[in-house]
Amino acid sequence: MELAVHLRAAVSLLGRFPALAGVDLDVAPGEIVLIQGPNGAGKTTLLRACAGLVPVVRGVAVVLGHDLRVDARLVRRRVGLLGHATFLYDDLTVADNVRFWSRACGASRADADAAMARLGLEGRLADVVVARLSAGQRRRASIAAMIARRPELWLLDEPHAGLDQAGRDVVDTLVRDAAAAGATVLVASHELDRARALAGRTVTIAGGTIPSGGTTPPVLASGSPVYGPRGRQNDGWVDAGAPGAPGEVVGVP
Amino acid sequence: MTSPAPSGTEPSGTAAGAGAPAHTGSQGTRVLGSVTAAGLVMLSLFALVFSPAEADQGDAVRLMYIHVPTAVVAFLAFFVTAAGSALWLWKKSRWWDLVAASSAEIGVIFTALTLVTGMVWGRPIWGVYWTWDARLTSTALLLLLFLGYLAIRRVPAEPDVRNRRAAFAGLIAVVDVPIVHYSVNWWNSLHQEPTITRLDPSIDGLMLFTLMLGIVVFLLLYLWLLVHRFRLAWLEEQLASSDLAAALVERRAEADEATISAPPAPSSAAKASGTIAEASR
Amino acid sequence: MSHGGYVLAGYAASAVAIGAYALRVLGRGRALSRRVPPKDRRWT
Amino acid sequence: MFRDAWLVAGKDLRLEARSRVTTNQVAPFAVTVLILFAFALDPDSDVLERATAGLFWVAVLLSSLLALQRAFTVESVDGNRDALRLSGLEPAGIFLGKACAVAAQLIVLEVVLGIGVVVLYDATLAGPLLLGATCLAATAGLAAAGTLYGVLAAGLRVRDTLLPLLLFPVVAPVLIGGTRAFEAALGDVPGEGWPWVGLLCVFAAVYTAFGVLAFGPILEES
Repeated sequence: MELAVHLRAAVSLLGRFPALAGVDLDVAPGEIVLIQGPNGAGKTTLLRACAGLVPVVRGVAVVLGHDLRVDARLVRRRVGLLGHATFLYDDLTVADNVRFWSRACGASRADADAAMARLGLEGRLADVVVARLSAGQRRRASIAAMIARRPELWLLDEPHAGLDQAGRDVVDTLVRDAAAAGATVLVASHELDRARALAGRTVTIAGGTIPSGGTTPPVLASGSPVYGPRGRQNDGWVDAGAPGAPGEVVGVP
Repeated sequence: MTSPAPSGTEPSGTAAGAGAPAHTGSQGTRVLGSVTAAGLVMLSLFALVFSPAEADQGDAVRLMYIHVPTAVVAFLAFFVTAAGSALWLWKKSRWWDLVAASSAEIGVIFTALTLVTGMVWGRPIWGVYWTWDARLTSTALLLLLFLGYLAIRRVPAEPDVRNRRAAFAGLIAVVDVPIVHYSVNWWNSLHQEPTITRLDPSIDGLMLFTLMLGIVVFLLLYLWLLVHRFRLAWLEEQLASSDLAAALVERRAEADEATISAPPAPSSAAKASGTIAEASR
Repeated sequence: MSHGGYVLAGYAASAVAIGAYALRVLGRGRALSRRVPPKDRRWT
Repeated sequence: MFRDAWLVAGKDLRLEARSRVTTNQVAPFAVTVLILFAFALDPDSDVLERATAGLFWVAVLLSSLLALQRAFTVESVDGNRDALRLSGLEPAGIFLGKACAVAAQLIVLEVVLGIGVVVLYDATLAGPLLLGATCLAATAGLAAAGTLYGVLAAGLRVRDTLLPLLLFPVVAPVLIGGTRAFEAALGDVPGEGWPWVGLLCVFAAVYTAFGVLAFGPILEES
């Protein structure tokens, strides 16, 4: 089956800073993958690169069957990104926002209303201007706008942040349902227990790199989970380099 | 007028090694620079000594011998910028982007000089530095348009992003030039006499020769400057991309630091740097 | 020379501006060339 | 494309209806500019009367800058620029929608300023047909060029200072054309004004076409 996400030695720049310095990642359709790593490891940039928002300047990047380096535009409309920014217009109401973003991608008004209901935003709350919402409510509105689009690839950057217990449960249910329906999900989260319960496998990113050892789905899914950063110490680390270039093993002393 | 033609006799930079001279000159630019320098000396002699004073303007006419050539070069430079922008969008070759950028910078200098020499000429002849003459006004707007272009180039961004932004800014500005010219011309003709004829058509032979010489010499000067500016821009690009290779190494080293709880191992980073620098070319 | 001051001012301004620009470009070119290996400077 | 344009324009106008930045802030600013002109130019002489057309359009230009900055500020806060890129809306549609919304706000500003010059400068609005046509053509041009530069500068940290430098030289023909056409209308010689309306239409057409073609690539870049 065609992979939903296929990255090889992908490099992305923020200005001149290589936030992604060579990422290898394969994700099959319907998988839920947890991306973990310390602050500044490149989790957010990885998700944004998969969304086609940050250009991949070197390496291979194929998402949902499209080469990101050629036609990122075709990918963008099929992904849902839940980022630090909530993608809402402050001066519009919740309903205005969710309806605008869902109609923009061709979803119906009923989709928008269903999504709002799912996040508990129906009724009085729907007609409140976003600027007056609490952070958690804002987050719910953002999630509603995203799921109304029915994305095929969910890119969730700290989806649990700012939500109450009920909200987190709703997010988890939404993610499981979406994956069961065939959507692919990448989650970056520091809520490790919750996210691990959700995810089929865990991938560790550090220094803008995911070593190629951590990408083959079956090994990690079945074997003992390699959470600890020390896990790689024994393997050595294969630097894939540019596509076609002979990989060179750089031993760790 | 002085022309700092590159002298090939100077000792080359040492760090670059292998006897390669460390500057933006080459055999071709040295010849071009020498010819330009000689041309500038000749132009100065003809413009300031040999050519006669004009009947009406007196010696102020001598300013025309640099005013007209700077104007010609300025417009040519902006035409090259527009062509470079369009070709970049078409071919996506960074070569064209660098040509557009280099040419715009030279164009801004020459446009400013066109305005300065025009004003210095206008003061004795018209009695004022500035008049809302159609040509002066549209040249001033042109200068502002391309200052905007250079400003948008200077905003730091990823190269591809910056190039696209600059290419569109250049094209938007160029599209405006005919409209500006037309509207200013029209506006002007309603209120005052059409542009004062600056040189009589029945121009003295020596004066015409001097003017033509000026245009040719300034075109050579433009070409010489463009080649050097282009090479400088090329060097800047090279440095930026080699910085990328170094930055990649540094970035990946963060993973080592996270992996190994021991203090960062410089030997590992140094060893990796060779491979990654090669791989990223 | 009539209007000699204006003529000289015009020529001097042009000479200074173009000369200064050319020197700056050449100077920066020299400085940066030292940091770029010759194989990336195809004109040498 | 037109569906998307309609959607975006509707969103922007709804946003304006709720926040009322143009009516509560930009319009008073425009009137302030008119009053400042009166302070700068001796109102007792007939300078104001003779310069009415030009002052009107300078005030329009200055306030259009504010309207444009507002139109792109709402897109740059909270990652909405990214959201637009993810939305699947056609870039040409976004361009037309935003330009239409800006144009609608500019028309309102021009009406306010029109009343302003009648009341404050004692202008007589002769030749209403020519005045209206000039306003429409000039507004279309301003909105198109402004939206184009707005998106070019949006997302840059220096956008607030960069936008005027980019925009004002480009829209110089709008100022010239609008002023001459208004002078012709106010001076009751409309025949001299119509060619300028033609020029404004050309300007608007050129920048609208350019925007429809170029907005995609400009928005796609990060």
